[in-house]
Amino acid sequence: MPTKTALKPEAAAELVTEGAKIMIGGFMGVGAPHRMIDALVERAPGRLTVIANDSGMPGQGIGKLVSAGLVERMIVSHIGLNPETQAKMNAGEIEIELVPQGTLIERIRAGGVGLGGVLTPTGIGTLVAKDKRVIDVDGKEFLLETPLKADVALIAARRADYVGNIEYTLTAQNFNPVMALAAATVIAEPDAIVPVGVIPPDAVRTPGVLIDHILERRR
Amino acid sequence: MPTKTALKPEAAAELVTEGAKIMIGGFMGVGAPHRMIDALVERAPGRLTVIANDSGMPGQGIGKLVSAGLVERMIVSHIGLNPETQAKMNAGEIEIELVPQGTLIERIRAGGVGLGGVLTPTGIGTLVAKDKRVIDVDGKEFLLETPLKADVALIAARRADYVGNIEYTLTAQNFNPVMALAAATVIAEPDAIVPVGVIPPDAVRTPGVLIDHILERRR
Amino acid sequence: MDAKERIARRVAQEIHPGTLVNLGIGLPSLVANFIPAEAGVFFQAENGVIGMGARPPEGMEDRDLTDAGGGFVTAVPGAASMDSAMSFGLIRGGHIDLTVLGGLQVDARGRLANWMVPGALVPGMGGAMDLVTGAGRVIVAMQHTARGTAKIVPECTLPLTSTRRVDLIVTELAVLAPTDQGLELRECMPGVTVDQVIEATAADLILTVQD
Amino acid sequence: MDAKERIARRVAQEIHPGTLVNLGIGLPSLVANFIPAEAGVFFQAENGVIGMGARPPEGMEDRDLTDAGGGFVTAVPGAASMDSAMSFGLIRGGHIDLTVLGGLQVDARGRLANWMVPGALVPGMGGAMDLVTGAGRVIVAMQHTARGTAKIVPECTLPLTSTRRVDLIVTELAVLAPTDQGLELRECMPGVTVDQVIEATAADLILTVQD
Repeated sequence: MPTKTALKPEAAAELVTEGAKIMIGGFMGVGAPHRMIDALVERAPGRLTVIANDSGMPGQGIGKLVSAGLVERMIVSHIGLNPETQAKMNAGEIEIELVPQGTLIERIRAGGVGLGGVLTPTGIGTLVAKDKRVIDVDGKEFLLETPLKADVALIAARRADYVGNIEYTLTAQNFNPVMALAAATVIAEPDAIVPVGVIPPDAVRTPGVLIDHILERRR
Repeated sequence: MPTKTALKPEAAAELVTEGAKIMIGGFMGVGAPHRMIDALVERAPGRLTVIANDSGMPGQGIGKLVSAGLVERMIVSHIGLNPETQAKMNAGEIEIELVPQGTLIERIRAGGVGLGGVLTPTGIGTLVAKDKRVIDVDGKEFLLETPLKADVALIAARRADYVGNIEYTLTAQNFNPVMALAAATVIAEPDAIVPVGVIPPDAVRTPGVLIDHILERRR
Repeated sequence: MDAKERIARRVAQEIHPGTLVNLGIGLPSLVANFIPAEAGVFFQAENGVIGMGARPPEGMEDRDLTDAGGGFVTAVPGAASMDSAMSFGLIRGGHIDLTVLGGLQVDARGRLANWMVPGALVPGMGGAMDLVTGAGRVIVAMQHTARGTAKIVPECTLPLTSTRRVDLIVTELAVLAPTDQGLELRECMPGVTVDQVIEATAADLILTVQD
Repeated sequence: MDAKERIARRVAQEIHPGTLVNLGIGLPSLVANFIPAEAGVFFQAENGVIGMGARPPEGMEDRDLTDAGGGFVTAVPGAASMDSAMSFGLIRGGHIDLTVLGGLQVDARGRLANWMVPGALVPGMGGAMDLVTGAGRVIVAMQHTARGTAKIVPECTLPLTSTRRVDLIVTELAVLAPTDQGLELRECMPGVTVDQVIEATAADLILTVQD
């Protein structure tokens, strides 16, 4: 398996083009690719669709992309901690698709593992069911939820090795391992980059085959 | 979280009753709960439905249950290495449902994580599609595959701690972590049992909440 | 004791030793303060940890270990971390014994609304819809009224979190249980009369207690 | 060189450096012997490992590390292990660049049958249906005929593994590629004539090579 390229944040940001659909790991900024987000704000590609757990907070995490006016659409489970997202939504500047968190991660997983969708009981009989197919299995109703994929996924990790094997830690895992499955280009932002063999096979949570680029070490 | 009970194999086998639906981890015997299987052969509850990757080999792994005549029905992806299973199938003594391996693990996962099913492209246009619903998503056809659950899951592991946190290794993982989600009673057969804290949080692949009993250490 | 502490203490009595519990952010998170360590209760946070412990000592916080509200936490011995797919797999799959959630409204059929006030506040549902759908038992912990307006109503006017009937409602005034027959008033909090509860509740109540 | 080695060597030429490859059990597994280590090819086994290496030294076998045929293997530096859900997630999700599988029949439309002979042999599909559905490229490596009977046929009479058109068929006689127009004869193996291939093939061939 070939060694990955270590990219500078500005070079990595070049891979996110105007109008791109991007996934960003993290849960309220925990386990989020903060250097990549800063580089994106700098490069400022507009009209982005962002798929993420939440929209961060003002001046923090994905909130920075919102503040910079780069986001046209978001598919998220929660925007409660970012009043700016709420304001932009009310002003019609950002389109928000709210998805239950467990459904969101399953939709991303479905996109990543080649499923055409999943049937979930979550959201039956609520606003979430609007315009969705309801499928009966053994007398119980489920919503048909369809896959999500992205052009680029930006994921944060504890460690990566040269071939891109990834290790996460504690609650910084969250959406990252699943998003690494679901995008055409996957860029990992690890805290540390270690030689091949340092991360043993059983500790690898995202195999290197899923990673396209690794952000260079912090200078 | 309470400490689990360490059961003797014969006590664990008591939990599998006549006619039970059981899941058994392992891939051609690798990562299979061999002591549990031996105890089941000894106790000999009949008319079992076995959900597993394969039917083992004669005299090895799940093959022992087949030889002992305890199996009425199997849901498996492969029986090629056990001519006895083939013979019993042809003689009408065992009913075999063959499921593509990737579909099998997703069906077990669906059962374990509360999904009503998944849509897979695997099997479209083949015998596997027989009697199944075909669902169109964005112009592409998928099979609706429904969840599998079991009364008891027998899983093998490298290590368990006292509260049931589980660590697997290499290709002995296979079906075990997913089966641990999908049964009313889950019995783990670890190579070693270690104090709480020895398996760090990031190394746990099956949290203890999923485990009901641990097989006592090998004597 | 303020209203929130009263609610949290009462909810704590519903939590059985050795169970796995998910506490929502805000008021429900206070419940952990009233569970003795020796009860062996494990707390799950849907952002990916089972065995969450109290806030760490000053200066020892790990930015990679927080609760679902983003606050620093610790991990107790026997803790396990996981990604969101596993975390919600456990939630939706029925592997969490109990969840305690806040509420905007609960109706006579025991249906919870807690994620959106159309035209005013749209925080989003986060993990609440999955939790209500999948947890073994659902307790709503909330103040009985909001600025004088009843939150326990005949029928939710706010968007539902789930059509599932919750198992118990605990407020600073009372403990109520939705049943097939309707909303039962199971307990009045100390010093609260049945009439006070009826007065503060817009839904009809079945009285199983008396003053 | 026997037929199997000839096939394996030819398939090996189709494998690009730095790719991730799944080799079926039996004949396809021989292909690994002809890929130089410096090509940086990683082998995946669907039972849960990426970076599978050759058989370990005698006495050093680990019963918990085998290939999909149950044979002892090693793990190369950079290997990763995983459960079956992740393994087949990678397979069905299009993350495996190439799979090489054996075949019972391939038809003029490039459809493979390799898991069942009704009334005679029912090994089951194992991972084959997912592999053919999801791998980036599918190569069938098989002997051209079975006991004198053509295996490359106008239409499969055996149950299909998938309706997907495979990308290449490599036998000891020829290399064939299913296309929109039909089955192209791309190469004859050294010493084999076009007429010999036509003779051994039940399906019509489009000739893109000449003797």
